[in-house]
Formats: sequence, C-alpha cells, structure tokens
Amino acid sequence: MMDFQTLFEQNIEIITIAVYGTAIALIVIGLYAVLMKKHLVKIVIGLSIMDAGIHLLFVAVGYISGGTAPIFSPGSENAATTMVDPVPQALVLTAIVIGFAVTALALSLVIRLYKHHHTANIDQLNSLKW
Amino acid sequence: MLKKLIVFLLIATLGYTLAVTLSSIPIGKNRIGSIENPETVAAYYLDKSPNDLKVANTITAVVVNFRGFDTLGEVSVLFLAATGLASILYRKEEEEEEENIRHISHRLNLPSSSLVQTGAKILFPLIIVLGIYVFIHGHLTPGGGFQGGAIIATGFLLMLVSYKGFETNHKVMVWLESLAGLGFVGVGVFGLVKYGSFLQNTGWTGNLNDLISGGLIPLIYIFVGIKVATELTNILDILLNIKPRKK
Amino acid sequence: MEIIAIILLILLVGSILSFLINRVNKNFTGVTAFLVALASGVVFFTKVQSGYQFNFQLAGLDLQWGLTDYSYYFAYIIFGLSVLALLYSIKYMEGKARLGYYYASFLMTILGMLGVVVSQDFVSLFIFWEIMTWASFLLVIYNSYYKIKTKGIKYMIFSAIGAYAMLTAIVFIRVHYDTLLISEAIAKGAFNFEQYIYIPIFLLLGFGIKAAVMPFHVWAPSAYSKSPMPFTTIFSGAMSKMGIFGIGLVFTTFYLSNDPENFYWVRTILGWLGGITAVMGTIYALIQTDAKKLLAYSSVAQLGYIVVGLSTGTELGVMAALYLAVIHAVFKGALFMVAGAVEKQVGTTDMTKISGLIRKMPWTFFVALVSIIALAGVPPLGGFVGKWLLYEALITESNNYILVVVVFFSSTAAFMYSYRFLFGLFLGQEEKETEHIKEAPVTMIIPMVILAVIAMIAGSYPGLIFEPAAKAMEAIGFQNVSWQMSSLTNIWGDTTDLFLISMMIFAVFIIAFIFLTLKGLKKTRYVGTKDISTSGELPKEWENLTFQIDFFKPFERAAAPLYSMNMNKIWKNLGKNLEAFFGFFRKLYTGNGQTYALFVVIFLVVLLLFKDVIFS
Amino acid sequence: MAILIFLIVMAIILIAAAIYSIMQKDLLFAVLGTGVVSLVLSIFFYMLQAPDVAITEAAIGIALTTIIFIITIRNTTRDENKYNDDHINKFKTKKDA
Amino acid sequence: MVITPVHYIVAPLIAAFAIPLLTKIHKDAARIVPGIVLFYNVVISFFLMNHIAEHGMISETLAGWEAPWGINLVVTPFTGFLATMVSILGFIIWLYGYRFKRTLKGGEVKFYEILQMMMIAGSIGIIITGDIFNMFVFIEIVGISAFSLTAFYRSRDGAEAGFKYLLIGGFASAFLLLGILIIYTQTGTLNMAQIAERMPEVPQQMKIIALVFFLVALGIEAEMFPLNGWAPDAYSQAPSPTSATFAAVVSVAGVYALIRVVFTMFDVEGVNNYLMVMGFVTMLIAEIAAISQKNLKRMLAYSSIGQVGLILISFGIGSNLAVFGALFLMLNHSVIKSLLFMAGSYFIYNTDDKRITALNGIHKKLPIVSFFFALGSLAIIGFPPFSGFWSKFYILISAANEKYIFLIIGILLVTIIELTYYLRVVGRIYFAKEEEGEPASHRPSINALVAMSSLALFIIVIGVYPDLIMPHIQNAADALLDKTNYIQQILSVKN
Repeated sequence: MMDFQTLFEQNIEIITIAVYGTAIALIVIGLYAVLMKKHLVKIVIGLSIMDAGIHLLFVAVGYISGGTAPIFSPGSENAATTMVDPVPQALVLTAIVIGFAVTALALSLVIRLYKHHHTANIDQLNSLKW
Repeated sequence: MLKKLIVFLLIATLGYTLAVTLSSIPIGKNRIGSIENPETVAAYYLDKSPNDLKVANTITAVVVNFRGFDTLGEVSVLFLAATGLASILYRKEEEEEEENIRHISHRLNLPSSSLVQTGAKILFPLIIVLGIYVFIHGHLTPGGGFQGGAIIATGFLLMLVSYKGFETNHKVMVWLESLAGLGFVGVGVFGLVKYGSFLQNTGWTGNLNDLISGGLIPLIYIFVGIKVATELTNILDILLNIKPRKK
Repeated sequence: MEIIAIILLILLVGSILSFLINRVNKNFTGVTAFLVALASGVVFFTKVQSGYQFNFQLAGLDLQWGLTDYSYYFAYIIFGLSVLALLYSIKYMEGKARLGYYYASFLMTILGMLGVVVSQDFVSLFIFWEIMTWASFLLVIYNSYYKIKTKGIKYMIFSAIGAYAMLTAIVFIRVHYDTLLISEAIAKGAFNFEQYIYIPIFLLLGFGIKAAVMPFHVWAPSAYSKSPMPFTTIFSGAMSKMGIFGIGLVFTTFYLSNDPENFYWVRTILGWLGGITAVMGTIYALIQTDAKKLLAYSSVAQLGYIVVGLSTGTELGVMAALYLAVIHAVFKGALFMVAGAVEKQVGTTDMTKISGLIRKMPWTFFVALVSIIALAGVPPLGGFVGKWLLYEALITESNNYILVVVVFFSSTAAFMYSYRFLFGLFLGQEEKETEHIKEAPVTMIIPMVILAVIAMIAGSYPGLIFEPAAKAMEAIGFQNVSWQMSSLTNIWGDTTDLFLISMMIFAVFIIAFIFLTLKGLKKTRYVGTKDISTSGELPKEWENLTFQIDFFKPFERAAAPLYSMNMNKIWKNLGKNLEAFFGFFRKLYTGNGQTYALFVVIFLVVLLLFKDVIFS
Repeated sequence: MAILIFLIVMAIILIAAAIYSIMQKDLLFAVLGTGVVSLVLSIFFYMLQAPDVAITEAAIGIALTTIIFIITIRNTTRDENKYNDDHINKFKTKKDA
Repeated sequence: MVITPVHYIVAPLIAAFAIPLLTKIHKDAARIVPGIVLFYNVVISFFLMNHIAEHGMISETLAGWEAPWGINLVVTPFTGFLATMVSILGFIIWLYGYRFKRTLKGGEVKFYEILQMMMIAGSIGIIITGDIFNMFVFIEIVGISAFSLTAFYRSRDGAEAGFKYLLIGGFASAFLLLGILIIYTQTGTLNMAQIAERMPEVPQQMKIIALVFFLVALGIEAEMFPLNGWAPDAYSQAPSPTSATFAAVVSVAGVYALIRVVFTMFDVEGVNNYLMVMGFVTMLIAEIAAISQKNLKRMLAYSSIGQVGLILISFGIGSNLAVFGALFLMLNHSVIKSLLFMAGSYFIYNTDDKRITALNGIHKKLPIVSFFFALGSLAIIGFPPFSGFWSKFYILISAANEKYIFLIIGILLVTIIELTYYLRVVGRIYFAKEEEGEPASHRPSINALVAMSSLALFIIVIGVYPDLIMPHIQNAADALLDKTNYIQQILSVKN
C-alpha cells in the first residue's frame, strides 16, 4: 500500500495521463461501439464499457495523492493520515450496481427481441418509425 | 463510410473536450479540505464516520448512513430490474403447455464433468460463507452488502451452471427477498419513528473496529447483502432458465 | 346574479336539456330548444337595457360584460334570426338523426354569439368567439358524413387562424396598453395604425376571416352549404355578422377621430378586399347549379358589400353597412329557409333537377320572390335602400370610383344569379317527378313569411332599422346621425318617398298577379321536359333539356379567366405542399435506435463546440 | 518504478481489451474481453485506494456481467455478422405476419 | 409533524417489497395494495400542502444528517405542487387501470403493478429530492420501470421500443454521471442548494461543460427534440395506463429535473434562450410529425412531445408569469393527456387496431369514451372554455411581455397544426361512416369511467373557473424563481 502512495505522489502527472487517458479511451471506445456496431449484444457491451470508463473517472477524481483508502484500521484512528475522498467511491458503488441492473435488463430485451424479430441487428429493428 | 467518419469526428471531439476539462481537475489534488473545519461533505464524513458513528470503513458509513437513501433507491433499482426482467421474459403458461416441455429445465448446458460438480459442491458453502463474512464485516473492512451479495450470487451461479437439477427454492427466495427489503425499510422507519429522521442511526454505536459497532449500520448492510444476493440470484435464475430456441 | 349571466345560463342549460330530452322523446327536442331560445330572447329584450354593464374577476383578470347600443343592434339580429330558425327547425329536422346533438350545438352557438356581443373585454370576447366557433363546427360537420376530411376541417382551420390572430392581438393589447377592456383599449388608442400596427391588423384578420373577406373566404361557401339548412340561416345571417361587429369595433377609433385621412390605406385595402370579395362571390354564385351553394356564394358577396360600407368610414357608408347587415340577415335567412323547404319537400336543391315548383309551393315561392327582390336590390324592398346608401356613400364621400364600379358590377350580376335561383326552383316546366310535392309544413312557412314581411316593411320604412342603427353608430363614435323614417335624401337635397314608391310598385304587382292568376286558371297542358321533339328527332334519355344546364354559358365563357383564379385551389395546394414538407421532417424519426443515439451524441458535441456562443 | 510500469501496462491492457472486445467478431471472446476490462479495472480501483469499489467491480463486472452476456449470446447468435438463423427466418414470416 | 415527505417513497417501497408476499395471501393484493399506497400519497400531498401553507417550506433531513451533509427532501410550494399533481394523477391512473389488465395472469399483474407504482413513486422522488445524486438514483428507478413497462406486451413491438428507450436512457445516465462528477469536483458537495450557493465560485468553463452534460442528460428525460427519438416508440408501445403515466407523470418529472438544474443550480446566461429555441424546435418538429401519423397512440405521443416543447419555451421565457403559465400548462397537459390516452386505449381495446382509420364512427359503440376523447382534444388544443385555454393564454401574455412576437405567431401556427390532426381524429370518431360490427365488446368498466370523468370534470371546472387552482400555481412559480430563499431555507437548517 505504501508503495503506491509514495510512487503515485512522485509521478502524479504520468498517473494522471494514464488514468484519465484510460478512462476517456474507455468512454470513447464504448461510445464507438454503441454508435457503429450493429449487433445488439455489441451495443450493450459498448454501454457497459462506457459506464466502466465513467466509474474509473469517478474513482480517479476522488484520489488524493498520498491518501489511503478511507478505512480506519485498528490503531490508526487518530493518526492524521490523508485519506482519499470516500464520496465518489460510494457513488461509484451505487452506479456499478445500477449499471448492472440496466445491463441485465438490456440483455433480457435483446433476448426478447431475438425471439420475436429473429434478428439481433439494430438496423432491422425499425418497425416503429416516423 | 461517411457515418464512420462522422462518428470518429464526434467521438474525437468528445474525447478531446473531456480531456481538456479533466486536465483542470488534476488527480491527486486534495479537494476535500481540512477535516477539522469541513467545507466539503467528504471531509465531514471522514470526521464523523469514526468519531460519531464508530464505523471504520468510511465508505460504508457514507453508503449506508449518510447517503443511505441512495442505497435504498439502489436496492429498489435492483429489485425493479429483477421484476422487469421477470416481466420481460415471463412466459405465458399456455405457451409452455403448448410446447409440452414444461418441466424440463433449459439450463445452460456447459460441459460439467463430475470433477466440476464435486468442486462446485465443495466451493459453494465456502463462497456463501465468504459472502456472508464480507457483508457482516462491511463496516470494518472493505466490502459490504453489495459485494457480499454479489459473491453469494456467484456461488449460486456456480451451482446453477454445474448442476442440471439444481433449483433455487423459490419460496424461500421470495420470502428472503421481501423480508430483507422490508427489513431495510423497517430499520429506516424505526429511525423515523424513534428519532424523527428516516434511517437515523441509534445513539448507541459501540467502539470503533468492533464487530458489533456502528449502531444499525451492520444490520442494514446485512439486509442489503441478503437483498442483493437474492435479487442477483433471481436475475441469474431467470436468465439461465430461458428456453433455448428450437434449432 | 347578473341578468346576462342568467340568460347565458338559460341557453347553456337549455342546450344540455335539449340533448337529454332527445334521449327521452325525440318529438319534444325541437320545441324545447325553440322555447329556450324564445325565453332567453324575451328575457333579454325585456330585462336588459343598453348601457348595462357589470365587472367581475376571473383568473386574475378584470372582465366586463355589458351592452352598448352597438352590441344591442347585433343582439336583435341574433335573437330574431335564431328564434325563427329554431321554429323552422322543428319540422325541418323532424325524423333526422341526432337531434339532441343538433339542438344542443345550435343553442351553444347562440350562446357563443350572444356572448360575443355582450363581452366588453377581450378575454370573454375570445372565449365566446371560440365557443361559437366550435359549436358551429359541430353543426357544419353534422351533415357531411364522409367528407369530414375537407369540409369541416377547412372551416375550423380558417377559424382557428382567425381566432389566433385575434388572440395575438389581445395579448399585445394587454401588454402594451395594460387593459383588457374594449372601451379602455379604444380610449387608449390601441387600434391606431401608428405605434403597434400589428394589433389592429391581427384583429382585422381575425374578424375578417369570420366575415369571409378575400382571400380567406374559401371556407365560407362549403361550410354554409354543408351545414343543415336552418343553421345555415344563422351561420350566414347572424354569425358572419360577428365578423362585421368586430370590424366595426376596430374602426371605432377611426370613427371617433373623425379624420378621413386617418387609417386611409387600411380602409382602402379593406374596401378593395370587400369589393373583390363581392365580385368573386357573385361570379362564383353564377355558375353554381346547387341552390344552397348559390346562396352560400351570394352570402360571401353580400358580406363583401358590408365590409365595403364599413371601410368607407363615412356616416352614410357605415349606416349602409349596418342596414345591410340586418337586411341581409333577413332576406338571406328567408332564402336559405326557402332552399331548406325545397330540400325538405323535394329532397334536393340541385337546380338542374328541379323546376316548376311554383304551383306546388306557392308560399315558398312568394317568400323566395320577395327575398330575391330584396337581394337584388330592386326597389321597393329592403335591399334597395341598403345598396342605395352604399352607392351614395361611395360616390359622394370617397374617391374610390373604381371600387364603385366593382361594387356596381357585382350588384348587377347579382340579378343574374337571383333570377337563376328563382327560375331554377320555381319556374319552368313541371316535372313528372315532382307531382306529388306539397307545400312545406306551416311551422316552416311562418318564419319564412315573417322574414319576407320584414324585408317588405324595411323597404318602405327603413327608418325602423335606421333608428337602432343610428344609435349603434353613436355608440361607435359617430355623432348626431340623421335618418328619416321612410325617405331617402341625397346630398343634393332630392328626397325620395319610399313608402309612395313601394305602394306604387305593389299596385303594379298586385294587378299583374291578378292578371296572371286569372290567365293561369285556364287549363294548360303541362309538358314534361322530355316530352318534346326537335325536328322530328326524339331526344335521348340522357339528353337533359332543362334550361338549368349551362344557364349562363355565354357569361361563363366570357368570365373564364376569372374562374381559373381559384382561391380554393391555391389554399389546397398550399396545404398539400405543407404536408409534403412536414413529411420530410417526420423522417428524422428514422425508427433506428442507433440513429437516435447518434442524434444524442451529435447534439452533445454541437453543444460542447458552441458552448461559449450559447452560454455565457 | 516497477509498479509504475505495471500501471502503464495495465492501462494498455485495459484499452487493448476494450478495443478487442468491440472489434472481435466472435461475441463470446468479445465478452471475455469485457471480463478482462473489468478485471483490470478492479486492479485500477485497488491501486487508486478504492478497495470497496474494486471488490464490487470484481464480483459484479467479472463474474455476473460476463455470465449474463454469455447467456444472451447463447440465446441469440455468437457471430457478430450473423444476425439471425436462416431457417428460423422462414418460419418467422408465418408467425409474425 | 406526523407525516413527512419521506412517506412518499417509503410507502411505495414497503408495498413493492411486500407485494410478492401478499400475493401469496390474497390473489388480488397486487392490484389493491398499489391503490392504497397511491391514495396514501394523495393524502400525504394534501397534508403537506396544508403544512407548507402554514409553516413555510419543509426540508426533511434523512438519516439524521442535516442539509448539506445528508440527503434531504424538500417540499416547497413548487415541488409540493408537482408532487401533489403527480400523486393525484398516479392514483387516478391506477384507478383507471385497476380492471384494465384483468385478462392478465397473476404473475404478470404483480410485475405490472409494482413497476407502475414504483415509476410514479420514483417520479415523486425526482421532484422532492434535494440532492443531485439522489435525483440520479430516482431517475434510474423511473427509467428501469419505464423500460420494463414499455416492453410489457409481448405481442407488440414493445421490446423494440423498450430497447431504444434503454439505449438512450443509458446515455442519459452516463452523461448525468459525468455532469455530477464535474460538479462534485468543483463544489465538493452534492446538495443542490449548496451547489447553487457555491456556483458563483466555480470557473466559468467548468460550469458550462457540466451544464452541457446536464442539459443533454435531462433533455433526454424531458423529451427535448434531437434527444427524443425514444419517446414516440415508448409511448405507443407501452400499455395505455403506462402511456398515460409517461405523459402525465414521467415527463413532468423530467421537465422538473431540467428546470431545477437550470434555474436553481446554475447561474449561466443564455440558458433561457437555449430552452426557448430548443423548446420551439421540439414543439414544431413533434407537431409536424404528429400530423401524418396513422397510429393513434403515436400521434398522442408526438402531441405530448409538442406540449413539453411549449412548456420548455415557457420556462425559457423565464419571467414569473411565464413560469406560471408553464406550470399551469404542465398541470393541464398531464390531466388532458392522461384523459386522451385513457380514452384512446378503449378505442384500441375495442377495435384491436391502433390505426386512426379504425376509429370510423366509433362513437356509436362507445359514446361516453368518445365524448371524453373529444373533450380532451378540444381542451389540449386550447379552446375556451376548457382548462387548456388559460395556460396557453398566460404563456402568450408572458411572451408578449417580452415582445417575442414571432414566438407567439409560431406557437399559434403550431397550434393550428395540432388542431388539424386532433380534429381529424375527432371527425373520424363522430362523423365518418361507421363500419358494420357488433356493439362494443369492451365497455368501460365503472372504475375507468370514474377515473376519466374526474379528469374531464377537472378540465371543465378549471376551464370555467380557473381561480380555483391559480393561487397554488402562483405560489409554485414564486417558489421556483426565489432561488435565494430556497438556498437559505435549506442551508439554514444546519445551524
């Protein structure tokens, strides 16, 4: 644990680029899949990758260099250690579960669609239009 | 092709904008201010969690107590997702009878050798115990209701996948599901009735880092754990029991 | 409770009541409606005096109801015509479907019209205006079972355009002049064509559409001819006058200012529009083969005169307009009732199929004759006085000599279609098919005759109408309007005694009538239209030899270029093109979820790119 | 320093797995790719001092999400370019018409 | 105080968790319990409205942590008004749907009722919460219920509509999270009042980026133009009571969320113009699309979007009178559109055909329902003396106050389009040649009639005497615009 902290403190720029870059890359890749892929399952994969990127962003902005996880281990109650921001983590916890719920629902819709329309191509799902 | 170009341009612009925006929100910067004189909610939580609530894991304190209402909402999202899933994949009884395949399980047929089955049999109780441990210790160590619930669900997943004949006891599941949800709300209502604020913790909180500490927080997390476990198992159960299409 | 509210309530309750009574017994529906209208009319004329008003608050707005002499004048038209039309309806509608619906809408329309004239603030005016509109819409589509798509909708769309133009104006009056009372708005100069020019223009648009002014007249002929006949009398006789009522109100500022230069271009344009409406209405009336349609176009033309009269803005012109408003209601009401009687008895109003009803329906013929004379403006009947005043006003007090010619032309051409109407239905040879035809029931004859008598009296004693008209004009800004009971005086001082003239003409008439009747008593051989032979050649079965076909063929040929300028077609094309255009936008909803997602992202990116432009 | 490299490698693996999972035509492998994304993501969370999130992501992202994706693929098609089964298509017209 | 705002959420949640158990005791529990709960919500609403009329606004703390620290529920005259409206309509829609689904099997009824109830409860949650992330959670609750309900019928294209809705809804939640993220890093809080208080210190650039994300995310919920592709599909495929709920409850909550964020949280210039322009585009395109629809429910859906556009325009004008008009229109739209969906659903139920052409002369079979539909049509177009007129009138006056003459003309021209297509349908119902057929097989049941008549009664009574409701709307508008008071009231609780 300590290793991370000191190392992160020293190389915060690289970390920033790496973490933010990854997060943005995930969002963008997910978005691309949603917008370009025709298979419904791929689209749902895209959505979940996009969500993952956003979750990473949340955790990243909550990080404080040199901070520890916001858990008071025995004996360290009063030690004035820096702790990372607990709020984004709590939010992400909620967001992950909600994201899973949405994914499950989406997939069940995909199964239903395949049963009824016999296709998993989003372009063929246009019986409702105009 | 034109669409591809447009999409590339769009996502490039979006990525660029995000990057520019995030560049002024550097990682690692302390934004939460001093804990002694809290300006931000985070600092306040870090102050109150060990001192007032006696909860070692601040995230648990935030999730269950400070923002407990969100968690209630989240649990209901899961519940609604399970309901919605059941409603979407619900199959009319006539339909089933018509196809005359009513009592046959249409479980995912992964090749499950006896080795896998025995392994699953051994692992299953361990996984359940692990899950229960995780959500009971949610206020002390990393983890909690969601994690524990999800772990238990994976245990059931293992059984469902490896044993053809394995069925969750629906009656027990329904009761557990409902009672856990009602328990969570009930704890909230208890706070409302006794202290005038929904989900309010009791005054008695015990000592930091004790197993029984933090007032009602562990209790809530247990309910959350059971609720999440049952909901996730439900979802998996429904999905796994979809009848495969006639080939 | 205020008496006006009670009267409106009587009508409302009556409307619901007649709907319910129809459920119980179909025979009493018409009687109930008639009695309700009669009762409210009696209460109105006995209890309500002009000058009465009261204020109240609704939805945080100060509203006012009341009556000026001007609105009282229009109340005469409304009640007079409605009561007669309802009396007429009793027999006319007998045996038709959905009587409850018919009478309920009828009474609602009366309520709406009465509300329009008693409103002294714009909000109630608009509310009642709309009640009147949709109640009449319900009646317009009463008959047109299969043609709902074009007929009723057209009326409603034009009405809505008018109503919303009015609403816009009202809203701006409220904003700029901080009032909703008509009197205050006039006092503050809201209708001046100076500062906020769109206010009076929108109001004129709103009222003008109801008065069927060019180029918004296209709804009128079809709506008039499609609605059930008794209602058409109200529709063309009274409801279109609400438009006139409004135009008069808007011009009040001008009348008050007493400055002929004021409003000059507006009046000119409106006058010209009225003139063109008159010509167009007349020309189209000429080529109609259906009596109803003919009358409908004729109504449009007559409304044109009234608009011309109002827009001259002189005392004489406005007097002519108001006088024509009443007399048009009278004779056009009578004519529509005649057409209705024919329709009731014969089953059609197609002039090519009917002829020679004079012996079968003598009373109807009498009414038709009198009304046609009045319509054509021949002395000694009511129409003559109105037209005389109008010409005098145009010639002596305005410089629009071309307009005079236009009006004069259309008035002359009115002879042609009047004649055709009379001839087509009543004169000519009798058909075998019409042998069994009887005179219309007495409750239908009575209102017709009453109207005809009014038209006759108005011809001899126009002062009976001049008196309230003069009061009404004083209420909208004129001072000391002079009028004579039974004579017309022109600016050169020549006086014509109308009563004398009418007596003389009547004498001639009666002599001629006696002579013709005596002659007619002789046995004559009735010849069917097909019972002839030309040059020894028997006409074929399909060869229709009725005069009615191609009645005005030569004229039609002469006026062919005018007919090609079909306003109706222009609007229709506009509608069609608009819908095609709309169809293009509709395609944005492609039905593809991914495209929608793409829209979201495009929108997001566009907002992000232009964020500094849009937000600051 | 090793950890820094480890982090960067992880980032690269993460992005590569994400790209792999959307480019892979065989959906089963694509889904496994998302499983890898979740796995690496939970390591990221752990390194960013968010153990709770890491555990959640591990339990839900790796195990549950992947399995429901697999179930879906089993109930639809496994090949991305093959949106339906032909013989079922024939039968569809009769049933849905 | 015995009743607190949290009851709005807790009662439905208890019911939702308990229904699976209760159905084991009594078969019809799944139908009845939501009714009791929704009725209880109506009671709560009246109680709370009385309370705030006497004591001022309520800011309830949850879990004992006061305003900026914990989540709080806020009932101001504004949110209270909307919550009251939503809960009453929710109850009426339940009443309407009570026997509508009687053909369904037990299990399906349970799912339907739970989802429907939670959708309404979630909407109330969106309205009364004072915390931005909590709002996100409630949006997800509404979203998940809505996706599932859209796909409820399997014989239709429900799943397709549901998937589209879910796809766009997924975007909405992603962008909303991004917006919350940026706002949280800049202000260090999630409480909307505190965010609003700290907003002036946030760098302009950040503020605008966050605003853009919020606008897009909540614009999806509020059915703004390029973001509303899901709406017509979802409205037309969902079961009719659900469509009514979408129009009357969910879209209200969506618009509320947008307005709350724009008016209270942010202090950015130009948003009003944005709302006005986008509202106008939304209205125009939706009405244009509606005019050539062949499917009745789809037409009503486009009409709903159009009305939402008008509401957004009116909020965009931004003056007190305009907000008043917008809230009035929101109320009218909810009531009238629910009535239209309810009546329209009986047409579809009886003809087994969703096309408008199937309605020819149906008034002979269903006289009362036809009357309600005609009434609703006239009212939504804005004919006096029905309630729709007053809202339109006030919106026009407020636009005129700001001298937006072209806006007024535009609104009225669009109204003419609206009038055209509504009258076509009404014309068909009443005046087209009816097809031969047996008398209606599904006459409206008594509970549906009660529901529809109460809405119709409202339309007429408010149309004739709008003063009944106007003071409440005025209070609501004042409360929405009084931002400083909102912030002070909520944050003062902590000291």
